[in-house]
Amino acid sequence: MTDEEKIKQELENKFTYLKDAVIVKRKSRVFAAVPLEKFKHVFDYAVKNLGFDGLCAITGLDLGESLGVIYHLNREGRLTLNLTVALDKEHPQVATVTDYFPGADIYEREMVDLLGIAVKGLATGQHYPLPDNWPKNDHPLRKDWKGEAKHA
Amino acid sequence: MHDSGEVIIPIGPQHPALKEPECFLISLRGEKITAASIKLGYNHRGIEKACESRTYIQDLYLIERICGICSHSHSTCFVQAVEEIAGIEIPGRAKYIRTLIGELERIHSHLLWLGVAGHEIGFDTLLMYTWRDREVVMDILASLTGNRVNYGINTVGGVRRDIKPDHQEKILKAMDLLEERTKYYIELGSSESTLIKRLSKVGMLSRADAKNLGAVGPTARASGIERDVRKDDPYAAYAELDFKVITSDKCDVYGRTLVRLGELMQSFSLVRQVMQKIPSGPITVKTGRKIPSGEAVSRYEAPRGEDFHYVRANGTEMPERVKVRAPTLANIQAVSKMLEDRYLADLPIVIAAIDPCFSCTDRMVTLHDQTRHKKNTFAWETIRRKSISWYRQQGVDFKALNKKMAKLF
Amino acid sequence: MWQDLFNILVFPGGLFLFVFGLAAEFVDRKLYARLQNRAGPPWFQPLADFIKLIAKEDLTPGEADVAVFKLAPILALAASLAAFLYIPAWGKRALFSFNGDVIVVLYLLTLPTLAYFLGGWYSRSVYSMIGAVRSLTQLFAYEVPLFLSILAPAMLADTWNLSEMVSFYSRHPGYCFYNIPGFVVAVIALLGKLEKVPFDIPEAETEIVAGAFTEYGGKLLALLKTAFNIEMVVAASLLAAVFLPFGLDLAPAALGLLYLVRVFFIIAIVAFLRTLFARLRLDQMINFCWKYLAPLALAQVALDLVLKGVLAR
Amino acid sequence: MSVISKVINWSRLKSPWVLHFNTGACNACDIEIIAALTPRYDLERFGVLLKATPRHADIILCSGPVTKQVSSRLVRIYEQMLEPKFVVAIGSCASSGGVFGGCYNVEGGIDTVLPVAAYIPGCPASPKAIIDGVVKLLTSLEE
Repeated sequence: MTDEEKIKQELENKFTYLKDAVIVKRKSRVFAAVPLEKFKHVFDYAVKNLGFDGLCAITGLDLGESLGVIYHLNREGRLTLNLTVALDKEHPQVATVTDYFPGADIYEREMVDLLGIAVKGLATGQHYPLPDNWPKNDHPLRKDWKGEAKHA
Repeated sequence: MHDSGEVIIPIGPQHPALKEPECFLISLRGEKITAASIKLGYNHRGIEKACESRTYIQDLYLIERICGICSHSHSTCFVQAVEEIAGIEIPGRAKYIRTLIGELERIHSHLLWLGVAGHEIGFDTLLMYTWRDREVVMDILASLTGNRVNYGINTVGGVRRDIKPDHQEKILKAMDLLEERTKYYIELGSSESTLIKRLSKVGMLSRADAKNLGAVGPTARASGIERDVRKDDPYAAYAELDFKVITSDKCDVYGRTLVRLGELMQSFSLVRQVMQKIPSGPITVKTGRKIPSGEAVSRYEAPRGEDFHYVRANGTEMPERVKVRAPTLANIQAVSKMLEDRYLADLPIVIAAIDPCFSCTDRMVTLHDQTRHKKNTFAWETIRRKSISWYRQQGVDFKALNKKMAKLF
Repeated sequence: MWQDLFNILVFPGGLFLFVFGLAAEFVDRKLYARLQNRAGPPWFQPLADFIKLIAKEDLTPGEADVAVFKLAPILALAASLAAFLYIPAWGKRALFSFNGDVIVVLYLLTLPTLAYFLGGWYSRSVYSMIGAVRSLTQLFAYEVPLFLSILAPAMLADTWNLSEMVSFYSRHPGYCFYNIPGFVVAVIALLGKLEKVPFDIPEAETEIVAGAFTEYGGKLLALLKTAFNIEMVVAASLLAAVFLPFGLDLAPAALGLLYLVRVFFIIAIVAFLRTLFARLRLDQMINFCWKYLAPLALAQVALDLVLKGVLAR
Repeated sequence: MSVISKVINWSRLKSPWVLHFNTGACNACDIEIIAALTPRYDLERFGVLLKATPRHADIILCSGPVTKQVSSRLVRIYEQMLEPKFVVAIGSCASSGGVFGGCYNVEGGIDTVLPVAAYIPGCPASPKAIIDGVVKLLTSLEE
């Protein structure tokens, strides 16, 4: 059995609700959709028990009806595990992962600025990447954002 | 400048690349750095948003221009993700050509870095000579792709230009020349005591910190982390090529220099292997304009470290989401760690050592004197100059070396 | 009357010095570029720069003190020009001379630096003010060694008159060799006076843009540049007269040529030195001047005093 | 044309001092400008000097599309230059906004903010093109 399948199996054994939610796309690419309320458990397990010791990036998504966040983890630089979380569009909020990876700070700030996803536990700090005087509740990466007119 | 009390110096924000403009807020007590924080986000152009309203082919050219120095890295990384979603297997020859351009780009970028690093520590002759050598690679890239910097060689399904037989000899000759030069630089780096003094124990980043802060590329490898996407998650033709991942356990700027010099040697060997093993055949496969829905993650070892792209397609001609994580963004967070307890004189070389995109010659420094509540602005060069003279005071000087090198050429 | 006017405005005053200054700038820049393995500028470059600057718009920064800002370059230019009249550039006699003119020349050569300080300070720009303070601080470091190194030969010659000094040394060319330490000190101090690498701290382009000159542009910058070039030529002439008074009994034409050779020799030394070194920091520069240059100049004074005693016996 | 204006024109042609300003470029044009200063191209032989202060410069070389944050600073720098002054847009982005045209944080080419005297195309403009462009601008001043 390959490493990818092992991870799929371990995740599915540990978390029954992940049955059929873990997909091995190709060699060293595993995707998993995780319910928001269970995310912390899965993330913790992946980092502490499955040996995922690196965070490539965090991607924020606008999926139309909902928002999404993908955490791209990797193991020893090789295998990538992508945990997708769907968020409610009205009050999108996730918990910070900076206690696992201090480097996640910048990716989370980017999500806050560009998509308006609140990150619980993220230390107050500077904006990134938008300027400080950027209007509040104005998030360019939202699909319904019509900023061109507003800023022209 | 002001020896009494704490002084905060913001460095930046004139930094042009998409993800990589930076402003370091440096708190100083005398010459010592007490704290450093980073402010990013200047010159944010909104490329990710723009990608969503352009077709895949248009995006390719836009993405190539995220960074002018590692343009091939970004475009290859993006196109790989698109091809993965579409389920396209590109021809072997195209893979080799992508590898070739990627390695040539690494050579040009590392030589450029070496010159810039020399400039930061007052070793200007190194700048002049490495940039002169760099022109050799630029010539090859220009004859292969038609452009010196943004090559535009990638397309969805392969590459746009083939290598002609007469390129072969030219490339091999240039590799021999550059290898000889690089050997000289390596000898210089391992024997010249002033260079070692100036770089050793500066900008320390322990293995654990490098891991925690998510450092990538030469910065991580110089902290003893053996990670290289080319080896770990092979793309293009790297699985069929033989090369070593260069690491160093020095954890300092000197280690990062050695790693880059070692990588130059590996790149020469890789280019030679590519020229030997390149299969014949077509260079593209035909693809439709529409890409089926799906998502893919693509990684690429750019000269500065791991480049990461996430692409989500929705079945139309345009992507739904493109996420770019440039290597400098991953590395820049380690800089404040590296600057802890260092002298102001070390600042330029520490920042340069992660190799942020270095075109900004007019990056400004604002000096905020808290005692007088007045803002003073200095060029980035002030810090550099200060650093050089500080080290000269400590007995580290490149004058003799500059002269020695001038004689050699 | 007309003769004096001609002397002051055309030869050997204004126009001649202006052209000579441009030539000196060219030699300096070309040598610098060639030593850096570059082609360097064409011969007319300084002239083209000058005309272009003269033809540019005149602009005074809003915050600047207009009177001082505009007067400073003129003061610098006038002081350098005046100093030249007392220097026996060729031959043994200067155009004007009186007992004590050595001191006057040295002070006239200090005036441009003061003018740069005033101009920079009253520009009211950060770079300019830092540059101005730096140039004044630097003045205190190099001025003493420079004065001492020039006054020592005067002591040996037992006169405060430059022309008499030159006559004395051309009668006793051997004595010049006793003054070699003084010559070395004077050349190094000259680098400070002319604000050249390694002592270009006040106008360190990469640090504080252009120091005291940052806010100057157009005509005023042209004047400043000219004052600078003339200061370079005049100071080099002074050094040539005091330390290299050889072959002064030749025919007038040969004398003129010899003068040019001597001045360009000193300018070439300056150009070489500035290729070899990198910029020092201000405190290092002051340390260097007081720790090494000033004692060396004092030693020269002592040497000359002893020599004078020996000779008098 | 009188002799004096001819002489002045000549001097302007022979002594272009430039200021480099990055308005949000991708680095490519900037490394090419620096490459133009290194021994292979050596711009000083044309009398071109890279100046650090806008007061001394005759020509401002702008690279990159003008981002929203940078445009006010660009105008300020331009205003500090003395007449006659010229703006040269280096590269496609500086000429028209290039591939970044329409991005939400980008104003467009340099000409949306300043009057541009010469456009040097290319992505990036090669050192040779930069030298050629500056020389062409100067020759056009003769008329």
